[in-house]
Amino acid sequence: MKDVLLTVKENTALVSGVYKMVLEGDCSHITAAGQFVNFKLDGLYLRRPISVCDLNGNELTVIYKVVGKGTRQMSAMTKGQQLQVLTGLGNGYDLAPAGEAPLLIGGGVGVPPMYLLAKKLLAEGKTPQVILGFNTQAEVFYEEEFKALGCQVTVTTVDGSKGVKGFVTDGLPKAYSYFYCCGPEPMLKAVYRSCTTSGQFSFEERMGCGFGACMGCTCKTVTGYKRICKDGPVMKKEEILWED
Amino acid sequence: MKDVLLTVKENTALVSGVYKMVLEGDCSHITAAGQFVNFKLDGLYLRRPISVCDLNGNELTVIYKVVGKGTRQMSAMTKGQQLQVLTGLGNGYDLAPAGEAPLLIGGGVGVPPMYLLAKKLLAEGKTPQVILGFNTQAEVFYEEEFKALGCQVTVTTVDGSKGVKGFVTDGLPKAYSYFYCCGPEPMLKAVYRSCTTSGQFSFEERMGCGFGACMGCTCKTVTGYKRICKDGPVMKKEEILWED
Amino acid sequence: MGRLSVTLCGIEIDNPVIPASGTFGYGYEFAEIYDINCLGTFSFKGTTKDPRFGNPTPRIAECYAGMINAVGLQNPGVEKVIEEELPKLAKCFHKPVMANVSGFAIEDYAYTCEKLDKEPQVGWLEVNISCPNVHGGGMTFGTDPEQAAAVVRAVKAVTTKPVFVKLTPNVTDIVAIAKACEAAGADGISLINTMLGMRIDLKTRKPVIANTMGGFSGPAIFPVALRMVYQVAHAVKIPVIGIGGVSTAEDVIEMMLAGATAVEVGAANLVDPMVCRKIIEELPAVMDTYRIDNLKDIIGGVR
Amino acid sequence: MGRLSVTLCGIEIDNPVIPASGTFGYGYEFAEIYDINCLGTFSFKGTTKDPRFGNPTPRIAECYAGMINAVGLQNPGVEKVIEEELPKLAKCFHKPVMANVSGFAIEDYAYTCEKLDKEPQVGWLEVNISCPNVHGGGMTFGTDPEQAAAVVRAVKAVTTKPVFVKLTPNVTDIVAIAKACEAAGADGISLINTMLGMRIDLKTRKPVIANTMGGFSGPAIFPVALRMVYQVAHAVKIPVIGIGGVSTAEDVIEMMLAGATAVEVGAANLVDPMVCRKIIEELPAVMDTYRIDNLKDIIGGVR
Ligand SMILES: Cc1cc2nc3c(=O)[nH]c(=O)nc-3n(C[C@H](O)[C@H](O)[C@H](O)COP(=O)(O)OP(=O)(O)OC[C@H]3O[C@@H](n4cnc5c(N)ncnc54)[C@H](O)[C@@H]3O)c2cc1C
Ligand SMILES: Cc1cc2nc3c(=O)[nH]c(=O)nc-3n(C[C@H](O)[C@H](O)[C@H](O)COP(=O)(O)OP(=O)(O)OC[C@H]3O[C@@H](n4cnc5c(N)ncnc54)[C@H](O)[C@@H]3O)c2cc1C
Ligand SMILES: Cc1cc2nc3c(=O)[nH]c(=O)nc-3n(C[C@H](O)[C@H](O)[C@H](O)COP(=O)(O)O)c2cc1C
Ligand SMILES: Cc1cc2nc3c(=O)[nH]c(=O)nc-3n(C[C@H](O)[C@H](O)[C@H](O)COP(=O)(O)O)c2cc1C
Ligand code: FES
Ligand code: FES
Repeated sequence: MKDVLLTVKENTALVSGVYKMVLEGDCSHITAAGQFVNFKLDGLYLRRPISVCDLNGNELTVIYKVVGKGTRQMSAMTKGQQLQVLTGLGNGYDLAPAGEAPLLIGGGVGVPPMYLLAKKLLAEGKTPQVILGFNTQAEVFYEEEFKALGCQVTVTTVDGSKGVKGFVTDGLPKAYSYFYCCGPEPMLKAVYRSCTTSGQFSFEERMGCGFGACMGCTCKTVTGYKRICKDGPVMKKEEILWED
Repeated sequence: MKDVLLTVKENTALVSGVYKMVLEGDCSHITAAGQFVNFKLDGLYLRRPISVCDLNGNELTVIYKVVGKGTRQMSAMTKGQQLQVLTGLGNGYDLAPAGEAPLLIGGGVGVPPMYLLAKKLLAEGKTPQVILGFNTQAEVFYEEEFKALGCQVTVTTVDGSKGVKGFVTDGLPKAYSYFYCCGPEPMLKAVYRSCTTSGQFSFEERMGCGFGACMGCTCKTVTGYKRICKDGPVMKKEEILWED
Repeated sequence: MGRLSVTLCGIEIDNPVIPASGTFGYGYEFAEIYDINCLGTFSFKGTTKDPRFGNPTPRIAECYAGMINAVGLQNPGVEKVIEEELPKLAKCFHKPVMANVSGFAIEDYAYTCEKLDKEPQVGWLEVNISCPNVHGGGMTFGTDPEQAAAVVRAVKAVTTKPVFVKLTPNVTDIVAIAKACEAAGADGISLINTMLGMRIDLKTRKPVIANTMGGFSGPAIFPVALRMVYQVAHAVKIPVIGIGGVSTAEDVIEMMLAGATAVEVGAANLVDPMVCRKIIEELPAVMDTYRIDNLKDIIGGVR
Repeated sequence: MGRLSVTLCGIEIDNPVIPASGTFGYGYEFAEIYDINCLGTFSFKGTTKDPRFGNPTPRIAECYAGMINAVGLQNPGVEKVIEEELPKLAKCFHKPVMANVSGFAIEDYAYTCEKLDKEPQVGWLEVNISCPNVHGGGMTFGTDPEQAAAVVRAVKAVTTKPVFVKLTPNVTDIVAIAKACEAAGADGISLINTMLGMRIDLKTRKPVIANTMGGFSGPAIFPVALRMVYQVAHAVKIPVIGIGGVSTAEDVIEMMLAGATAVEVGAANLVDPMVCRKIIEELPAVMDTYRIDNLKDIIGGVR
């Protein structure tokens, strides 16, 4: 974990309401896919947690959806502006159990962390298969980017306007060695029920600190209480206790 | 009174800790020398009142001293930045009783409003005489600017490092038709005691609104309670009741 | 009626946005900059039996996300208000107005309310019980259910118009005070008044406020105000006006969801004199965003 | 001793900057990013007799200039704290630490304090009486002078170390509570704990906090905290620790001028994990600006 000043290099809309921001600076504390960073924004008291989407040396890419004040403020930022960012937060995905052909499942703004994960898995010689779930064609992003990595990509849309009609669980391949999943909670639950292998899920919660100090984000797991920000956001399928 | 968005054209240090800022935009509601404007600054709840120093059509000049958060923030602003400013506040100086050779007395950051006042008086064919009071030579500003207008200027410094040694009251000319005065309260009191003619004083107070709504700045005068922001900041010598 | 209108004790107002007492004078200062008839109504400057200069200056201190004021109820006294201020007000505002009343003894409240009750433009009385009771050892009327109720009874005995009681938040149990006021006959509850706060000037090492302490308000107090509105609205049957830090259309909606029938906007008027008009103008679009057809429908609508 | 050092009930600390309970865990999370031995001390996570999961999530809501938390005293219980947390703490922090204790019955407080009192690294006990009394109808211990005093007496009977009582600000008369604690034997007063606040999510129309309400803290509450510190410090003879919104070296000085012997920094640690170190580093320069030679000299120095 390190609090650093990053400079905006690029900040562009991918699709309506979803932006890609590339930042430059000391990213040395980011060590795994599935970690997140926490943005300090002017006039807002708490930081805003956003997942690492890509990392190239000093260059960090995040993808975020405008849902409120903070993300709206981020969307208005321009090249050259500086942001205070707490980097290298959370555990990130464990690559060890991936197997040969792991399945990466991302829904909406759960897609971004899958990108760095795919790169890391490819670097280890694995063959990641990717499912990207969206509501409708107009919301689809990063399909080409995953393809460019050499991944096999299935897009699902709830309204069927693109790819497979339905939820990510309607696009599951016949075979996969393991799975990694990030997206809204109903999606996580559906994947939990549908997937036949073991896997890892990434969770979200309202956070006070993002680095394990406040107990604001605790959840119950099979192995005891865990802080989503520090002991997570990635949890193994086997340790999850759904609350409701 | 009008709330307008002004653009910084220039923001430079005149002397250490004292800045001149030129702003461009709709200044149509500023009608008199001695009026002030009220700056909205990021992250600070209340606005910051600053006197009008000069006005040329769409161009407003203010001079301010860095004394706290707000003025520090202003000093860091650069050309092109925009500021929300409530313009045309306060009554301003009444030129009518000036006479032929009025005396303009400014101390420290009480100097700025005298500049537009001098210009207005010159435009009416008067011969303003100007006394500018400072602590020491290094703090002196705007002497040349007043001279360039064609005013006769006396500078006083408390330590005698420039001009007349002492207070503004040590630089009083033998004859003047009327006086206008702006500066720290002890100076106003000294002038009140020393001046032989009638005149006008400009006051400062911590303000909630700056436009007469909150009663935050009320003082007692001979003619009743007055709000410094709306019924002032300029008061006639005859109506003043000193508090202590 | 419009999708913004609400009814406050039988009087329908075009929208729930009400400038709060002490931040809007008697209206005419603001009428210079916009037509204040767009407001639901407004609560005029706290009026007392006798004229008051108020406290010495400085009366204002800045805080993070708010301010402290210690104006001390400067006002010309009820007679002058009726003679001079209300006629000026009537020229620029043509709707029922809310008469805010303060006092330092129960008889003061009754005296002032009785007079203002007779003024045709006064639609509601808003009785501010945050003042110290000079006959009761200086303890604030609004910190004791018994004393609060006594003020309400005295005022109700001499008035015909709806009476809102304005509560101070500086109490352990706001619900007990609100219930006591309801039982004593109050027609509505306004809350909150300012929180007691203080700042010290590091340069002079003196309190910024001449009077040492003062009333803290602005966005900083919104979560406390919202909580009290929620608690009180769920405990009483009379309408609640939500006050405290309201500065945006979103804040209005949040207060109404918590249980407010209308809201008052205080300190925000001082920083942005146009803020109430802006809020009213922005409300329809913000309502659309949150799928609210009619503001009446969301009062107390928190799940 | 240094110009920053102060004495807290006989224990000299290098500086008056103390991370507040609940925002600094048991220290080791922060020790990963800086050497926490630069701190005066710190108050560890509120510890109870039995282990507690705390409240359901969401436990956090953002506010203007602050936040609401409803963590609900999540902690592993005093036994585990002593067995597991204190040894980890001892590895990264080598000064006396402040043990923050909560409870829901008087016996709980006594039980937990008695255990922690025996731990050599514990320098002070800080007894948080903002919790509801399960045997007393759920009313918070800290809202009633009698109940507050009863907790203090029970704790003092079983401990040898200085006991600070941490007060809730959600009361009408903070001075009465503080005086009752002093009379009951408290060695110092910590104030304030969080203010009861609430936010509603406009999209879901539900309270943001699963538990509906929570504790509001951050810069927004500073003026209220400062006022209470001023009132209490002028009414009691025991030292006061000033808490509430402190985020900068200037805030520390303002709190000390109001009467605080030391200050705690809460929510600010969550937003900027380095903040306490920064404050300590900035203090000397800020003291120079305001011509303060020694922090000890300004305690209660407001004029
Ligand atoms: C570990 C983690 C990783 C995330 N990664 C991404 C990402 O890569 N891309 C992306 O678009 N979003 C991501 N989110 C969600 C993102 O944090 C929120 O959308 C964002 O904080 C909303 O801020 P706002 O000011 O726009 O919204 P507001 O609603 O105005 O925010 C108000 C408060 O609620 C919090 N909040 C609101 N929504 C969420 C949420 N879903 N999760 C946690 N806190 C929330 C905010 O942080 C803030 O404190 C992530 C969340 C977490 C916890
Ligand atoms: C009518 C009027 C005209 C002014 N004209 C000028 C000018 O032309 N040039 C100039 O340098 N200064 C002028 N001042 C003083 C200027 O307003 C303050 O220096 C400024 O507000 C300080 O803000 P800050 O954030 O830097 O200081 P801080 O001390 O951080 O401010 C804290 C609060 O105190 C208020 N405050 C602090 N000092 C003063 C003061 N002297 N008068 C009123 N409020 C104060 C601030 O507005 C703010 O609300 C004028 C003041 C008034 C009332
Ligand atoms: C400058 C000022 C003066 C006030 N005067 C009064 C008053 O006379 N009577 C009253 O009931 N409340 C008065 N108040 C309290 C406000 O009406 C309101 O209850 C409080 O400020 C909280 O709202 P806010 O956070 O929107 O400011 C005053 C507030 C301010 C800021
Ligand atoms: C996340 C969080 C958890 C807290 N937990 C405790 C606690 O366990 N015990 C306690 O006495 N105070 C607790 N507090 C209160 C703080 O110690 C402090 O009194 C309060 O937050 C005011 O300070 P601040 O404004 O600097 O945050 C907690 C505060 C926060 C924000
Ligand atoms: S957000 Fe603070 S512990 Fe997770
Ligand atoms: S500052 Fe509000 S009336 Fe003058």
